[in-house]
Amino acid sequence: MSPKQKQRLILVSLLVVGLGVGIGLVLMALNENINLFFTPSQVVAGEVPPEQRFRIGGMVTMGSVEKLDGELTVLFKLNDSVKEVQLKYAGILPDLFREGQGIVAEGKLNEEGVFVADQVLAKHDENYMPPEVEHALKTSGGDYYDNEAIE
Amino acid sequence: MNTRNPFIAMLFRDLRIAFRQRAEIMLPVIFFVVVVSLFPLAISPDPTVLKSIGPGVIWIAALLSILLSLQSLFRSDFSDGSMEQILLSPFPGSLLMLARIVAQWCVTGLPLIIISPLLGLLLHLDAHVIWVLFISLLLGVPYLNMVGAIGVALTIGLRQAGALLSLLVLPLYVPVLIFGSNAVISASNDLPYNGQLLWLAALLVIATTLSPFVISFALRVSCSYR
Amino acid sequence: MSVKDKVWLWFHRMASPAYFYKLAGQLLPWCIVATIILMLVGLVGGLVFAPADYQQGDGFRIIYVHVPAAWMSMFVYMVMAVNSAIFLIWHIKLSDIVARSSAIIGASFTFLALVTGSIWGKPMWGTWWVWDARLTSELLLLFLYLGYIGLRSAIDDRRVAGKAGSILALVGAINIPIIHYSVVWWNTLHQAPSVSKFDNPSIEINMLVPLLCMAIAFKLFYLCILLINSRSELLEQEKRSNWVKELVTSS
Amino acid sequence: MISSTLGDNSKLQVDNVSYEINDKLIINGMSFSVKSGEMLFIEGSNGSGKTTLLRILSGLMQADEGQITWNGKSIEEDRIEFNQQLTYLGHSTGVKAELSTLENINFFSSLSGLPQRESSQAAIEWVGLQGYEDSPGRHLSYGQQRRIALTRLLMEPSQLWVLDEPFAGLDKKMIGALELRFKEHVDNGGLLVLTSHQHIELDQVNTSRLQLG
Repeated sequence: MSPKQKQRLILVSLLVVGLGVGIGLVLMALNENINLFFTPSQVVAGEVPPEQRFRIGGMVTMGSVEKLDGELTVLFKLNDSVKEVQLKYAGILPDLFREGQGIVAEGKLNEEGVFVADQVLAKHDENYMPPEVEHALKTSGGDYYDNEAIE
Repeated sequence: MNTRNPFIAMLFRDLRIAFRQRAEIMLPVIFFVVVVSLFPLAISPDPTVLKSIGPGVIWIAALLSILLSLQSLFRSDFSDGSMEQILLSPFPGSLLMLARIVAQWCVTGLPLIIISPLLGLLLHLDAHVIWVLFISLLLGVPYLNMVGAIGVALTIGLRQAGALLSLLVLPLYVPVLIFGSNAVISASNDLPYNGQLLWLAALLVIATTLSPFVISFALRVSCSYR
Repeated sequence: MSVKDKVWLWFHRMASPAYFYKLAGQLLPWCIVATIILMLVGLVGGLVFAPADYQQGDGFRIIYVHVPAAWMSMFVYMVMAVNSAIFLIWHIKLSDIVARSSAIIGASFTFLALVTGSIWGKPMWGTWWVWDARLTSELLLLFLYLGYIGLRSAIDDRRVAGKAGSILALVGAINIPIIHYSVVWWNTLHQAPSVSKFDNPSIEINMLVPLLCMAIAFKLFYLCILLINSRSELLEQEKRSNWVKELVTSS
Repeated sequence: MISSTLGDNSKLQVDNVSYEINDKLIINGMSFSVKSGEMLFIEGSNGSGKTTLLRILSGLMQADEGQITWNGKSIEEDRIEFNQQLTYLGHSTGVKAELSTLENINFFSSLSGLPQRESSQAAIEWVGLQGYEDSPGRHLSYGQQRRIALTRLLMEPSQLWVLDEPFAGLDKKMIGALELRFKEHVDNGGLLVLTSHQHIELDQVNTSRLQLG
């Protein structure tokens, strides 16, 4: 092998190794699930290490929101249409917090398996549809689409 | 040291040159420290505030001081004609440029990484958070050097290179800034940060593999303009 | 003649400036007419016939400009990057012209997407600007475009500007997915996910048709500008060649 | 002084090369060739494109049209082999201000990628820089810096020399030594392309001249 070919071979193999390692690391990073909210199913299955703060994301279960009298504390359930987790939050809920909406809460699980949130994030929904469609959904889907904000 | 290995020869030449202009190589580190110490003055000396903005502040200051140090990369090589000789050597330009950037990292990036725990203390970060900060900078700063060098190679020889360089390079720095500072923030919130660090490592490996080729090609292009 | 040869022949003919100049000249009027028609259909459909949104009322109608502009901003960068690669590998000048003309159009579309996005944001979010993933990536994309334009205009020599710009466009193209991913991820950390229970399409059909019309109209508009720019650039670059001399003397 | 043969069948061929700067054709369809044992002397007034032509020949710049081949292969295509055989000296010396004479010379030699013909010390003596071995480049005059660059002509065993104004900033004695070295190089089968404002004449050297501008 001439020195030139040898040089080229070394360069190409370095390139291949570098890209291989890089892609491997990307795959590992994607596996780490840094989207960082656990679903209620994962929480129920005990995938979250105990005593650790984490984020939980899901839909607020219809009719599950109850306010404790005289306090700011709110109890509600979060589901991913498979499993449900009870949440407890003391504080002012965001305006866009609605039953049936997706939210993310940050906090810890307590001993009884209730998630005590210290932060709740909500987002407007991204569906664009005309009022008639919305009405149709409302009537057919029963109480799924209750747009009243929780006061 | 006299060696026949061009990579080592290039690395030692640049390190030697850098250590003979000590004042110049200290500037980015001093800039780093000064910028970070301005934030408590401008925002608040309250430890809880500093704790929450600390990771971002240190990362932005690191990014800016690397950007500052890039201004002198390749400039003297370009003006004294040694760049022509480097481009006309029978060795792959990518290898020589890698040596050039490793040297640059040793004199600008490394001191900054080493001093960062101290700044973490100044901003009241906890010990384990400082550790994550250190690792994130160790993985992220070489990336800033690598990708920054592409921008330098493209703008070298232009009159208004400085401002243009920032415009070219800063959008490319965004992912590292996000993952780097977020790893530290996650650590300070007791959240997992492995994913972010893995991303930093991945970006570093890919940049180290590809950018030497881009840099040497870009320098060839820039040098053909006189 | 094999298929491969035919493709190569076509490639070479397209790359021949004289042939391209003629073809572009014939194509241009059709393009302009089609752009105008589609844009009118899209606008009328979107502003008059499409129903109002259930949450946002008539305010949502800005999507007929915003969404196509945002799509274009990415599409044009892709075109620019592909042409930059072609220019670097095969040294086809036409590709460089396409890349260069694309930059300004792409930057304008990106700017338009940002402005309309922020106008839309005012009624929706109550502020002119939110650090929403889409707006933030769009902003970074604008910076990438501006860097490309800045670099090209800072270099006097056309050949060097072409090569340096192409390198930058490709580096940017590699980085765009990473930038986009990191911004989206960063954003989801700060906002709730949009978890939808319903499998209904998130956009109604008579809202969608005008939107698609507008998207195609924007693409054709881009093509028109590209054709006009390429024609004039070609004349400038090839001014010493015979076909340009013939063109000038015959007219 | 050692004199090894460099081979006698190499050829640098320039075919129909054109280059324009700011819409002005500086080099217009130029063709010529240089073979082993030949010297090409490029003459021309300021701005006639001498430097541009040399930079194109060395591969630093790409011609707009035409091509340059080294032993039948395009220099773009086989750059490593071509660069091994090339010594290019431009206007700028490539001498680093922070490095000493010896360090500069050693760096050039590790960059050339071929075994040294002569020791660094012999090269320093040849250009008359004894006593300046450890002086940093910034303490040296322009002429002395040029001499450092010229040591490469003694140390690198390359075949093709492309020299832009090699006599600039040198005294008579050094010019004489350089002319001697040129003759030796060409006699050994080397190729030499150079520009100069001064008119030089080498005895018994196969010289062709190219007038630019």
